[in-house]
Amino acid sequence: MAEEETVTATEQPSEAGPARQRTWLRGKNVLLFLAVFVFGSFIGVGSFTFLYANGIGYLYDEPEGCAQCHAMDDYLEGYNKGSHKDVATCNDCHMPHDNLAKSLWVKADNGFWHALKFTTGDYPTNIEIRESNRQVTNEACVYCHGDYLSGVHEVRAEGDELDCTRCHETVGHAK
Amino acid sequence: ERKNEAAQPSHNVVELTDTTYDPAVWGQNYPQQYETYLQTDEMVPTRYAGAHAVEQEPTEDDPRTEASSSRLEEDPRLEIMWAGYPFSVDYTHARGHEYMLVDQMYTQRVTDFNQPGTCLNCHASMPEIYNELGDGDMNAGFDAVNALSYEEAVEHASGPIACIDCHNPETMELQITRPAFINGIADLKAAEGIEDYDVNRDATTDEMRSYVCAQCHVEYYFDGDAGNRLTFPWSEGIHIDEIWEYYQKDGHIDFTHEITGAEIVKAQHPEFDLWRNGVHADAGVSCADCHMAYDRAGAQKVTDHQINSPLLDTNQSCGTCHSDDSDVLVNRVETIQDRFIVSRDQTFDALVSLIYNIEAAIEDGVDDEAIDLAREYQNKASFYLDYVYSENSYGFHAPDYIQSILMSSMDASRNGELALTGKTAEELEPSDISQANLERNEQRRSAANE
Amino acid sequence: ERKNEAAQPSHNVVELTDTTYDPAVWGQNYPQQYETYLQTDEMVPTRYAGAHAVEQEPTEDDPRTEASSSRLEEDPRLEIMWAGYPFSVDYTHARGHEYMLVDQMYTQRVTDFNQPGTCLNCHASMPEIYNELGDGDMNAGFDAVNALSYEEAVEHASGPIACIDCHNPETMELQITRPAFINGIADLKAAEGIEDYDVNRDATTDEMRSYVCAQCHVEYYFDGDAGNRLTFPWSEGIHIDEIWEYYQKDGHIDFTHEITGAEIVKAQHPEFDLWRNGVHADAGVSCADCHMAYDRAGAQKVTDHQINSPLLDTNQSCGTCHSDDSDVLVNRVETIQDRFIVSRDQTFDALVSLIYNIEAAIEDGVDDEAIDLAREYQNKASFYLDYVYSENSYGFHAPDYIQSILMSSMDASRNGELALTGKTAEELEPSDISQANLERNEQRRSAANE
Ligand code: HEC
Ligand code: HEC
Ligand code: HEC
Ligand code: HEC
Ligand code: HEC
Ligand code: HEC
Ligand code: HEC
Ligand code: HEC
Ligand code: HEC
Ligand code: HEC
Ligand code: HEC
Ligand code: HEC
Ligand code: HEC
Ligand code: HEC
Ligand SMILES: [Ca+2]
Ligand SMILES: [Ca+2]
Repeated sequence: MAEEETVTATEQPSEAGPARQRTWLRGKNVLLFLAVFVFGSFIGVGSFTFLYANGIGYLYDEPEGCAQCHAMDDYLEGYNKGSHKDVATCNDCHMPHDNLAKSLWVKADNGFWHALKFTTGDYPTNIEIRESNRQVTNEACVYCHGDYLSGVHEVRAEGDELDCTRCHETVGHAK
Repeated sequence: ERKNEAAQPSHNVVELTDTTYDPAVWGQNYPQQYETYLQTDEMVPTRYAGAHAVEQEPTEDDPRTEASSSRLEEDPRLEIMWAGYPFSVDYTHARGHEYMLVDQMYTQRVTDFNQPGTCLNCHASMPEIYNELGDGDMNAGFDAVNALSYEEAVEHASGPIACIDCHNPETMELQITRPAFINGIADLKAAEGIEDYDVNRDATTDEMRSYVCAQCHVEYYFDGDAGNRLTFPWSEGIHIDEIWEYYQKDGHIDFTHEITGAEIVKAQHPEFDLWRNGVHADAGVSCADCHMAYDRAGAQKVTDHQINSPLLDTNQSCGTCHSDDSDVLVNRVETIQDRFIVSRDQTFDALVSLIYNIEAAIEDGVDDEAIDLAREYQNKASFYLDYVYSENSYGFHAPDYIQSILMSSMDASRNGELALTGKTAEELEPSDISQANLERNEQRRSAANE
Repeated sequence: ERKNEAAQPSHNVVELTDTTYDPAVWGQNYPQQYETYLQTDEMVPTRYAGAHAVEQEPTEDDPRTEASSSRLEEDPRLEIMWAGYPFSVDYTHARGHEYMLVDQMYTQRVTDFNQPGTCLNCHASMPEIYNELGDGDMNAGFDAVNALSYEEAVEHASGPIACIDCHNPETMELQITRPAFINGIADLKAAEGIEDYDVNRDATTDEMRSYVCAQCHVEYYFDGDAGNRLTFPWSEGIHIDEIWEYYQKDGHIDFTHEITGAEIVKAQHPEFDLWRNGVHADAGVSCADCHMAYDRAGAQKVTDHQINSPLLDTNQSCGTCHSDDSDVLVNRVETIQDRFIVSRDQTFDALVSLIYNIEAAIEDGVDDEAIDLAREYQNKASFYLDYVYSENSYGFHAPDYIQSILMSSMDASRNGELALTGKTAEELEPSDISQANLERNEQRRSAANE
């Protein structure tokens, strides 16, 4: 795994995309782990769950890693029925692609909240994505499909990009 | 290895058989479902529905200290629509299943009037009663209950709907326990071209998720020629025009209107009937999807057996399909409901006007032919309005269909008024264009059914 | 830094400026959009809409060899509703944008009647004309066009809607080019509590995806006091009751009815107005989402500029949001449309009845007060019916809202008939309960707007 090439933020996904895209950020896993771990350690409960739930798995890109928490089961199930099962991992859609610091922060932030809420059970039956995370996902779509959409985006002002999920809400997770 | 297999409740504390009537016993195997089942006694109001608790002095006739709010007080026009019929005396908002038996026992519609045992079919756990009165034969038990007086029948009732009313005790699969629905759905399927439909054999579980409710949440009547047999008027189809056609052919009426002398058919809670004509049903969304949505109980998802208004928790009830915020969803429903209320009110004012104008015309000695024609229109206007008034979603289960039903009621009221001015039935028929369009629709509908 | 700059199709074959009026020139930069734009001349019918081509003998007055089918022949009741108004002479089904100018030039509503230049605002590419007549000042150009006769104005027209009517030539961003909409939407926003709204500055692109259409697909009138200025009646709000209130306050009328003498307001194609009250608008689904759905063109995603009925390719127009089969989707739309037709027909028959009964009452010498009251009801019934009749989705854009509008029309017809029997306006008012419910709704609506 580790020897596979890392796709950097400036590269385009290639034709052979799927296999390679799976591996983006792989090289930074150790760093990530540390960041999240340190963050989580400040909060006892969070880090307890983090370890209990095999926190290290959280940092890997295998979708099964996310679904160690039964809270994520439905989304893994939807993902497995969805159109991106073979071309993108959870992190491809739910982590920023543009810069490392931001992705560390998003990961730590999410990791922390997920763990805390999971432990306390204080989350809704149908999880609702936060606006900030939805933005991250929208940018992920554009990251991979930018070429295809360049003509469409060209006629829009900066910061007024298409909201992909308005029409493609179910690409990641079929219902 | 997944974490969620950890804490499965054990399902075999007790063995369940087809004579395990007591839900508390089932609750030992299925504590989560039982616990929420018991919560159907909670009363929480929404803008239009839910349940509004009203305290009351217990009397000998009615020992309840808390009842559901009165719909007659809320809208006294109902007393005019139903003048001469028990409903004009007592009619409350629906509340949870826990109350179904007591609310029936103590309604003035029962305490002040003679009712047949037929009433019980939808207000008590019936498998035990059918078994007992029919000696193990459900259909015989059904006939027997219908033949009793309400007072005799209710003696046999041990409580409201129980697990065994919806579940097969051996397999826990959903099952239909009410002959009226078994017959009704077979009639409906036959009208749609499917012969010999046996619901317990032929229905999918997804269909069952609505059918178990449709045993009770439907328009019905008591067939006097068949010993007050509980009957669903579906053999022409389940569109209101088809139900109306059924009653016209059958000649069934429920009461004679006190003010006008018109013969009236009463409609009751057609939740299933309306839902089935809506877009949710078309998309396969069942009653249980919204009213018994899965709840997360620790590591598990369980079906929420606290059946109530889905607006009390839209994340749970709608969120599986609609990712919108709760505010947005509630607002969407209330917009539909508010619009429904405006149209319903226009229709109702029209019916009330017709009723008083018929009364005046009788006093003024207008000729019988005109009066009789107006009365026929009153019956139609009343049934169509009642059909959506007594349905409990306030327009939500099928928004545009429900509006179109109100339109037909309004049209009948308008024609009734014109009949009083001397127009004949022929003059009041739909125009040729309208009739041609109706035929065109009919063709598409029957083509779609094939 | 964005990824999408990589493989741009070359967009700079020619430079576009604010005087590049000819779409063929734009087409050199954007061949795919241009090609589909030209295809708006195709005519394909759907069950109700689309476009039905009819061959005809060219005459001097009307050189077209092919026209769109007549709505008057399809439904002669229209001639009764509009008796005395040009629409009763010629009214066809809408067809593609390519025809907008010729269809206006050769309609008998223009060839047989005097029309103001105002008509042109929605039937030709206007930026060139405004520039020319206003010396570069759009608003001056607008006033100038409105002040001309149609014959004078049309001399300036070079063709139907072009790229520059919707796009800023420098940035290609969507832009509003019609003063009537700039004013109208500012009025509407003000009614909703937003002051100084400047649509070209304040709207998001997602909003623009509907606003560009709303420049034309709206209810409008010509303000006679302001030199026949094209005006959208939105300063009370965009619910039909608010539009009606606007016209009542303003006193605007379009014609005097030939049969009854009633003063009538005419409604025209309020697609935007109805859409805005529907669930799709509430969910942020724009006109372009359905009528200009994205298409694949080689390695690029492009907006389909062949604006037509979405039912011709539901997979493209509905499919990304609704995963259902095309059959299912078309059936869902047609179910809504068929229901609409039934209600529309009931309403229409009622209006026709009222018109002839007023005529008869005049002949019978019924007193003026009663006749005048009935005429007022006729105006309301006519406007509400016309509003949804002349809207072109046959009930789809907002199914239950549209039904509720028909209900108000029907209610007015019914009241008109009662007025003829001597009932006073007071006696015909909504009941106290209805009024209380209306106020309750009003409160929720205004709370939601805050
Ligand atoms: C420790 C258990 C756990 C793990 C591991 C986990 N999640 Fe979650 N996740 C949760 C819980 C609990 C929530 C609900 C949080 C809430 O509603 O506030 C959630 C919510 C989310 C949300 C939406 C919430 C938001 O704030 O926007 C996303 C997206 C998500 N998870 C993605 C992932 C991805 C991707 C992974 C793997 C990299 C993952 N999760 C791993 C428990 C977990
Ligand atoms: C192709 C992109 C894509 C992939 C891959 C993907 N997701 Fe998502 N995810 C989305 C989108 C888009 C949304 C927001 C949907 C919406 O707007 O409701 C979302 C939302 C979520 C949510 C919040 C629930 C909700 O509906 O708002 C969770 C939790 C989540 N994803 C978890 C995961 C997990 C776990 C995986 C991997 C098993 C995964 N996702 C893979 C695109 C993706
Ligand atoms: C890691 C890269 C990647 C990300 C992130 C990604 N996609 Fe894709 N997507 C692909 C690939 C690869 C395909 C299949 C090949 C193709 O058609 O380009 C695909 C296919 C699609 C398709 C066509 C198949 C279908 O489901 O109809 C759509 C639509 C789509 N993506 C939308 C999205 C949206 C919306 C998002 C964000 C929520 C997204 N994608 C995120 C790589 C990605
Ligand atoms: C207004 C609705 C809408 C929005 C917003 C939207 N799309 Fe699409 N998308 C469509 C439609 C419609 C198609 C199908 C076009 C076709 O092939 O006919 C499509 C197709 C696609 C495809 C697949 C093309 C193919 O045939 O393989 C991809 C990939 C895609 N969209 C990505 C995106 C991304 C990324 C975004 C956000 C930046 C986005 N879309 C926003 C409507 C939308
Ligand atoms: C798509 C969701 C949905 C489906 C499917 C659905 N309902 Fe409802 N139902 C609602 C909503 C929303 C209300 C309005 C609740 C309110 O106003 O508080 C409602 C109201 C009701 C009420 C009145 C509730 C009360 O609090 O008094 C009953 C009874 C009911 N539904 C029964 C049924 C039955 C039986 C079925 C199936 C035949 C069904 N519903 C299908 C959403 C649904
Ligand atoms: C086909 C099933 C069915 C039959 C038969 C039936 N009910 Fe009900 N009943 C219901 C349902 C479903 C509700 C809840 C919905 C509602 O309140 O409209 C209800 C509600 C009620 C309520 C509470 C609300 C109200 O109407 O005041 C009373 C009291 C009641 N029924 C009495 C009776 C009586 C008396 C009879 C016999 C004359 C009867 N029921 C027959 C199904 C039935
Ligand atoms: C009004 C009908 C009704 C009644 C009464 C009822 N149930 Fe259910 N029950 C359902 C429906 C509907 C489902 C969903 C079945 C499915 O989709 O497979 C269900 C599912 C279940 C399940 C399967 C697990 C789950 O949570 O989905 C169990 C166990 C269960 N019920 C137990 C009970 C028990 C115990 C009682 C009595 C205390 C009871 N039920 C009363 C309708 C009912
Ligand atoms: C045996 C008959 C019967 C069956 C089966 C039945 N109901 Fe009911 N239901 C009733 C009666 C009777 C009431 C009214 C009780 C009262 O008001 O006392 C009621 C009330 C309700 C209410 C109002 C609850 C409230 O809090 O206001 C809802 C919602 C409802 N039922 C939905 C359903 C659904 C969904 C199903 C199927 C899963 C179902 N019912 C099955 C008879 C039944
Ligand atoms: C199991 C899926 C599912 C559930 C649960 C569900 N819906 Fe829907 N809803 C749909 C589908 C499918 C449609 C039809 C349009 C479409 O295809 O998106 C729809 C349409 C609608 C519409 C527009 C149509 C109409 O009838 O007005 C509204 C409003 C709506 N839903 C609200 C709700 C609310 C409120 C709830 C919860 C009480 C709910 N839905 C529960 C799937 C669902
Ligand atoms: C959710 C999809 C959707 C949206 C959004 C939508 N429409 Fe439509 N529209 C339709 C459908 C479906 C029809 C019916 C077409 C038919 O019957 O062939 C239609 C019909 C029409 C027609 C008549 C077409 C014809 O063939 O004569 C016009 C004009 C129109 N729409 C304009 C608009 C405008 C302007 C907007 C925005 C203000 C809009 N539509 C928004 C789906 C939509
Ligand atoms: C506010 C914009 C607007 C104005 C002003 C306008 N139209 Fe139109 N017109 C439209 C739209 C949009 C359609 C297509 C929808 C339809 O046919 O209902 C249309 C359709 C037509 C058609 C083809 C269908 C039909 O009605 O027979 C004719 C002819 C026509 N207009 C003539 C005129 C004339 C003459 C005037 C001036 C008296 C005029 N228009 C003013 C927007 C406008
Ligand atoms: C400049 C005025 C104007 C604008 C802007 C405009 N339209 Fe039209 N539209 C018309 C007229 C006029 C017609 C009727 C042409 C005729 O019948 O000759 C028409 C016809 C149509 C039709 C019927 C096509 C058919 O094949 O039957 C549709 C659909 C439509 N418009 C949708 C839209 C949408 C969507 C937009 C915005 C993206 C839009 N229009 C913008 C004036 C306009
Ligand atoms: C009736 C209005 C209208 C007219 C006329 C029109 N467009 Fe568009 N155009 C749109 C809309 C709406 C979009 C989508 C914009 C968005 O969402 O960013 C669009 C998008 C575009 C785009 C961006 C790429 C894409 O395909 O989405 C180009 C390029 C374009 N149009 C070129 C043209 C050209 C060239 C013409 C004339 C031949 C033209 N347009 C005429 C409404 C129009
Ligand atoms: C950009 C997304 C989108 C597009 C495109 C779209 N819809 Fe919808 N549609 C929705 C949403 C959102 C709802 C509201 C219910 C919900 O949340 O699912 C809805 C509701 C509906 C409903 C039920 C509500 C009603 O008004 O009756 C029907 C029917 C429907 N759509 C049909 C269509 C058809 C047909 C098309 C294409 C002509 C279409 N839709 C295009 C998103 C869309
Ligand atoms: Ca009945
Ligand atoms: Ca007008």
